[in-house]
Amino acid sequence: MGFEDWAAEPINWVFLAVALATTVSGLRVVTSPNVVHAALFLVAALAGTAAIFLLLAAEFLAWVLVLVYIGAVIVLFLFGIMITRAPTGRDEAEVDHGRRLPAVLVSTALFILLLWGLVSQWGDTTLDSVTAGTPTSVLAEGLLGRFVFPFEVVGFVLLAALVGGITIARRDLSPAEEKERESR
Amino acid sequence: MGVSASPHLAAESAAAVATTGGIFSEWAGLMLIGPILAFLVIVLFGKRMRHQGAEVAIGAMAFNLVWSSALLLLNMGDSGVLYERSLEIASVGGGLVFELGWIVDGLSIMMYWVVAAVGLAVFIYAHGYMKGEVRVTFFFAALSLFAGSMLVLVGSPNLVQLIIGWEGVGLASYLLIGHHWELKENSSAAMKAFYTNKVADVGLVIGVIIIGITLGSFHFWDLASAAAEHSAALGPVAVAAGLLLFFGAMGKSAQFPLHIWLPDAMAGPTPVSALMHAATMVTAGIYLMARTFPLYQELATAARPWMIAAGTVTLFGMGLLALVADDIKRVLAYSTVSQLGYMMTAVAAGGYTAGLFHLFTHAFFKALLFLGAGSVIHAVHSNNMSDMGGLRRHMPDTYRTFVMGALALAGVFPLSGFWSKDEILATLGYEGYTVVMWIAVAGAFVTAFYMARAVALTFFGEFRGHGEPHESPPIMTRPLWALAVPAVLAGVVNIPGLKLPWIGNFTSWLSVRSVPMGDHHAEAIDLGLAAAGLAAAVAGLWLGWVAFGPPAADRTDRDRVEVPVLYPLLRQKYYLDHAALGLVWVIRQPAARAVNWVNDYVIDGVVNGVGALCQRLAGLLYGGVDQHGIDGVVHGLSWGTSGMGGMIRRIQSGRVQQYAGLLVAGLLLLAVVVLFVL
Amino acid sequence: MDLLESWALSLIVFLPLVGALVALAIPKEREEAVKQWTLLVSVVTLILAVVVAARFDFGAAAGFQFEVDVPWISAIGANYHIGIDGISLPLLVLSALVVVLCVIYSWQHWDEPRNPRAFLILMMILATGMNGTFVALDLVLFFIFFELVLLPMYFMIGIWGDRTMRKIPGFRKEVETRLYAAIKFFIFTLFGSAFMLLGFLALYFKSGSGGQQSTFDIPELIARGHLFEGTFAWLVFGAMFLGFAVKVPMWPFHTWLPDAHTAAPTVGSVLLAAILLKLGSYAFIRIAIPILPDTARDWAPAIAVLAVIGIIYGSLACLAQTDVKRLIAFSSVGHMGFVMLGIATLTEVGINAAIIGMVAHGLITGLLFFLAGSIHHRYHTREMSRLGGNLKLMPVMGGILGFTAMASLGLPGLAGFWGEFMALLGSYQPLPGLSTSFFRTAMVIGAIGTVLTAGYMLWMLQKVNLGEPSSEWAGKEFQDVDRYEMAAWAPLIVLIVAVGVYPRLVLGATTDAVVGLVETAFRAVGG
Amino acid sequence: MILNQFLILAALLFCMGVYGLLVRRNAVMVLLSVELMLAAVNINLVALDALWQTAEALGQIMAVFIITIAAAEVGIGLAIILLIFRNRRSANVDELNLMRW
Repeated sequence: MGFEDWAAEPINWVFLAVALATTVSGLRVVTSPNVVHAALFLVAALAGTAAIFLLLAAEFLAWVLVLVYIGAVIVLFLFGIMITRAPTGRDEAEVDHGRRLPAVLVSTALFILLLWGLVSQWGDTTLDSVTAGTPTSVLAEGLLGRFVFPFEVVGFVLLAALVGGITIARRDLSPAEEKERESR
Repeated sequence: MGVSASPHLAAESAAAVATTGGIFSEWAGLMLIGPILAFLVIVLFGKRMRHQGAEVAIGAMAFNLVWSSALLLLNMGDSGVLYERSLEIASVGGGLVFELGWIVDGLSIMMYWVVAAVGLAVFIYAHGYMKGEVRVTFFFAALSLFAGSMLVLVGSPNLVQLIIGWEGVGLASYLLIGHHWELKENSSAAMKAFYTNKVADVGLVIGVIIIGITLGSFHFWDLASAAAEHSAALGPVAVAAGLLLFFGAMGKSAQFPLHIWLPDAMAGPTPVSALMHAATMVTAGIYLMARTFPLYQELATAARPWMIAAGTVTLFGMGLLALVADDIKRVLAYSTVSQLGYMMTAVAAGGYTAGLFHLFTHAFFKALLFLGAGSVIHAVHSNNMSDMGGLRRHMPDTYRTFVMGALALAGVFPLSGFWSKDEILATLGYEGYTVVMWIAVAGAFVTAFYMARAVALTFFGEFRGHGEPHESPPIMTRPLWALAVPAVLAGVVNIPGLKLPWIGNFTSWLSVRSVPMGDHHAEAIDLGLAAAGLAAAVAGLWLGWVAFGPPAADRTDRDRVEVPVLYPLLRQKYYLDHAALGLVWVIRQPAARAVNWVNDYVIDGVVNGVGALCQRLAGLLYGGVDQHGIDGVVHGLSWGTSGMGGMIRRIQSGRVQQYAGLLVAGLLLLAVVVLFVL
Repeated sequence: MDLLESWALSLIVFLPLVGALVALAIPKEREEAVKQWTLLVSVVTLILAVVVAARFDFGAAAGFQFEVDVPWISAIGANYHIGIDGISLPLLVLSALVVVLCVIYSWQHWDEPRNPRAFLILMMILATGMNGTFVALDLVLFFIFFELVLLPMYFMIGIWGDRTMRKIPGFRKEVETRLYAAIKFFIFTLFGSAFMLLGFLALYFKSGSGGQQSTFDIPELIARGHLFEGTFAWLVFGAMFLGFAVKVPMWPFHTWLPDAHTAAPTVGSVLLAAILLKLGSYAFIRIAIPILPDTARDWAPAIAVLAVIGIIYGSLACLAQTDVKRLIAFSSVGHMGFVMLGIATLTEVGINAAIIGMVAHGLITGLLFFLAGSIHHRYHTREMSRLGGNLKLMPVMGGILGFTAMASLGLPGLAGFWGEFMALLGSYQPLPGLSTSFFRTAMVIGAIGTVLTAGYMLWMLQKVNLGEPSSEWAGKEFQDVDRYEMAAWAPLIVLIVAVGVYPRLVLGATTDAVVGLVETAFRAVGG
Repeated sequence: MILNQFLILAALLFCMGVYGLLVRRNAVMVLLSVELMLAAVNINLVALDALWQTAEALGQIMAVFIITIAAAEVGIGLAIILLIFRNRRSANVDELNLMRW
């Protein structure tokens, strides 16, 4: 499949746009000095991911991503940012530490390696038959059928995280503080 | 000297009818277990007993005396007892089996009886001697263990059990010599005894291993028959095995130069010395040589000259040391060493009966002498003869019995020592070791000389110590008299050519063996040799009396004949202690320290160095990659110089991101290696 | 009782782990409850082990009994294959016993920072690892259990260990002894087991070369021994050697041992000495030698040399120590040298010697470390120059110390003797094909080592037990051996005597198995 | 559409996430980077699922699991950050060396 053929498919242009947006947002997530901005860029990146899912005809998953991530997780993040008074200014020294070069090197190298691997493994394998979306019922049957046990386990993990989160983050008052609160 | 015309093995033809000994043999193991059991009982419950456990120990010994007397009686006369019983305690593969058991034959019956008889006398004596001492309970426990281990040793039908008893004896001697361990010199003496023996045990153990593997059996009787048949397997290693066993025996039986522990062992309470010198410890080596006699007689003949050499040096050289000692117990100790030299020489020269007979008589008079010395020490509260003198009047019982013992030891006719020493001289002459024989005669002279000196300095002249010495209580003097009887009379049982009715003689007691072995014993007295021996003894006594008897005994500078080179040499005990201490020092100090240094600085140095190197490498890598960070340079420098702690801190920096970075980098590296290199 | 046949071993292995999990649920403050629970669990484990021993068919000790073999990770052909034979039975019982004694001992003896629950949980995990190693018949399973013991011990040393600062030669800064020791122990062992794992994997892959399914199964690998030969086998043996030798430890991989022992809390040292060291030598007997017998023959002289060096070196190093516990730790190097010398002979007698030596060393050195711990507990020092007159201050403890020291120096009639004696016995006549004169030299040097052993033990006794108590202690009241100590030590004392007098207690189980092992390995294949 | 366009996008996002993980000081931002990486993984899963068209949509089910776990992780992570912040008045990772012993 040459570039001509590829460019002939309109859906690919859609992909290109979405991918570009996602990449830029992702880049800003890791470079923005402002935590709030970073979080919002993550929203964008995730939205882009959801769009990609749509392109791949995984509608259910796309909506899950939007609802769970953009709806819930990001809100959680914003809470965290507010409570911990994360830096929201423009001072880059605040958010990154100086050792940026090794990180760049490492991640670039990783990317090159991955790229090499992907190209040599998949070449130009096409994804032609992506037309009909996956019915949600298939996922439902999978989750409650064959994967019901992991499903329950994950549910348990969520519960544990819930309880754990509360336990960890709850402030244990010292006896003195306790008394003070009672007297108030 | 009545030279037997019969060849070596002819002695066996006289062997009487062997019986199994019935119930006494079948349960003879009780004698081995009894004292050990007594040891356990005393350790666990002794403190609560009326006599602090002494009654248990004495009871076990009395039982043994009765039982072994029964066996002895059965063995007398024309019928000998022969019985063996082994219980397997482990099979270890390769056809080898470890067993425990007991053996009943002439040799072991004699030893059972000697241990029981001397042991009982000493135990009873000790009950009086130790009154008011510290740790009496433990003392009797250890005494029981001492006797018990010796019985395990002499009752052993195989070499492995022999080792068990052998080292058990060593352990008990360690406990007893160091009885007053509050003083460092006592505990050091105990250590020295145990340690010297342990050195010798290396020989024993290796010898046993060689025999055991070669024969596929540890049984003495298998060894004896293999030797008698001139076994082709055993032949090539026989000399090595024989010499190694002899090396082990040198430790226990205090042969030159491994005798150094014995005089120091006088640090123990006197009853211990008596037991050790008479019955339970130093005789073990002689017993071992006798038990493995066929090996030396038939196969390891090349080992015999060496053994005779060691024995001869011991019998003469160690006797000389007794001349200059001031401590009465040391005089006796050196005399023991010298007498052991006689026994060893005799056995090595082929005089199986002669050596054992001397062991037999020596057990009585040496126990007697030690107990007498203990009685004296008890009275004057000093070991040194310079604090004694004139005790003849204060301690008549002790005096009389001591003199009997001294005369017996000196070999004066017709006391027991005369007969046994004469038999040794006769054997040496018969076997052709004429030079050795004359050295032994000279040794007899020396023996008589130092005994005369000891008696004169202790019992004659004026009392030089402090206080008013008293005769010991009856509980101590009665054992003296009890021992004096055999010390005087024991010679009767083996007068050459005389075979008593009912009793037979010592030779016939020992003649029942499963395997015939060559052994010479005289059929009649060689008057010339006997006269020479007696003359030497009398001359020694006379000279000793002249030099040290009254009035000379009262002079303070007793050792006025200080032969220039010889005297210091003797006073310093041939400098052997210095040599041994030097060797120990080399092991303890430079060698041990060097090893420790190697451990801490070389091996660990490599380990720590690798650690530091990794850390430095990590520092370099990280610092090199990280060109912007100041941290990198600063820390890189500090990594290079800080210690192990620094290294740990570096790698375990706790910085999650550093971990993650290294993780990813490592992953990358791995991927590259897997993809491109492999 | 088929149920017992199939479940007993699994229970012995996993009961402690379950116990540990349950103990997690007990609140930390309820120390007594935690202690009682762990005691219960460990006693039940011991009873199970004894029941297994009682039902063990000693007539068929050469084969595996109580065997369970079910698929586990089918993708790599790893099975849950466990079973015991005469070789592992004594060690399994020993391991179960020592854990019980450690629980009893630790009832009253807690090192800072206390926290009995955490400590006992670690101990239970350790028990699972140790018991598991002795029953595993699958290399993956073996490896997991072998490594499982590492972690609890690391924490035991690192958390409850000796807090004094120590100067490490070659480094400028002082470090806390426990940290240094724990990390050294960990790194050393991990280093070794990395090689060991490589060896296992190599065996796995090579085992498929005969056209069969690759396998981790130990008996199966033994049967396929002919597949491993030449340089491959040599390298694999070398890799496994590194892994096992570090654990034993053999000279020169031993330096973690004195540090770890000295720094570890008492119970940690006891477990380390009594059981953990045995894992390495056991692995030689169970894995390295039967699977690669011909290579073992090539390696035997090297092992013997290192063993003999270890004997002499350990004894000499002991003489230079000032710390009682460190001295005992170094003595382990020497004693394990005898064990390895026995193994190196590749004969029935030698391997038997190694097993009884392992058991005896477990009993004796375990007891010695208990004593060193109690001495430290009383005097708050282990410097021999400061101690002295212990026998006067605490007669019972002094007596037990004397007894144990005697056992340790190999006094005949006590357990320690047989291992040494039989190791020497074996090396007088090693496996045909090995150099006799070489091994005889080793035997003589080893025998000299026994003398040195006696030397440092007597010296230690003189320093610690004998003499008048120094002014520092004289007149002070010391609690002599208490109930818990007595309860923990009495079984060891009884066993030391029992094994010494009647070695068949151990050898009765092992001899057939060892004979079978040597027969299969060297008579059938090597000729 | 070719498969690789999705996979390469995912790789790109993943590497960005790695970069963020390594350079960010603030713990919250580190968590954001982790989320980015997870999203990248999800893309991979869905893309490969589209390729293989498994009957049970295995890839998508895995993605569901990952999203769930990620949510749990964020919850716990933020809780920890909160706690640390409360104790240390800072949520900067490089000031945390609690994990060191």
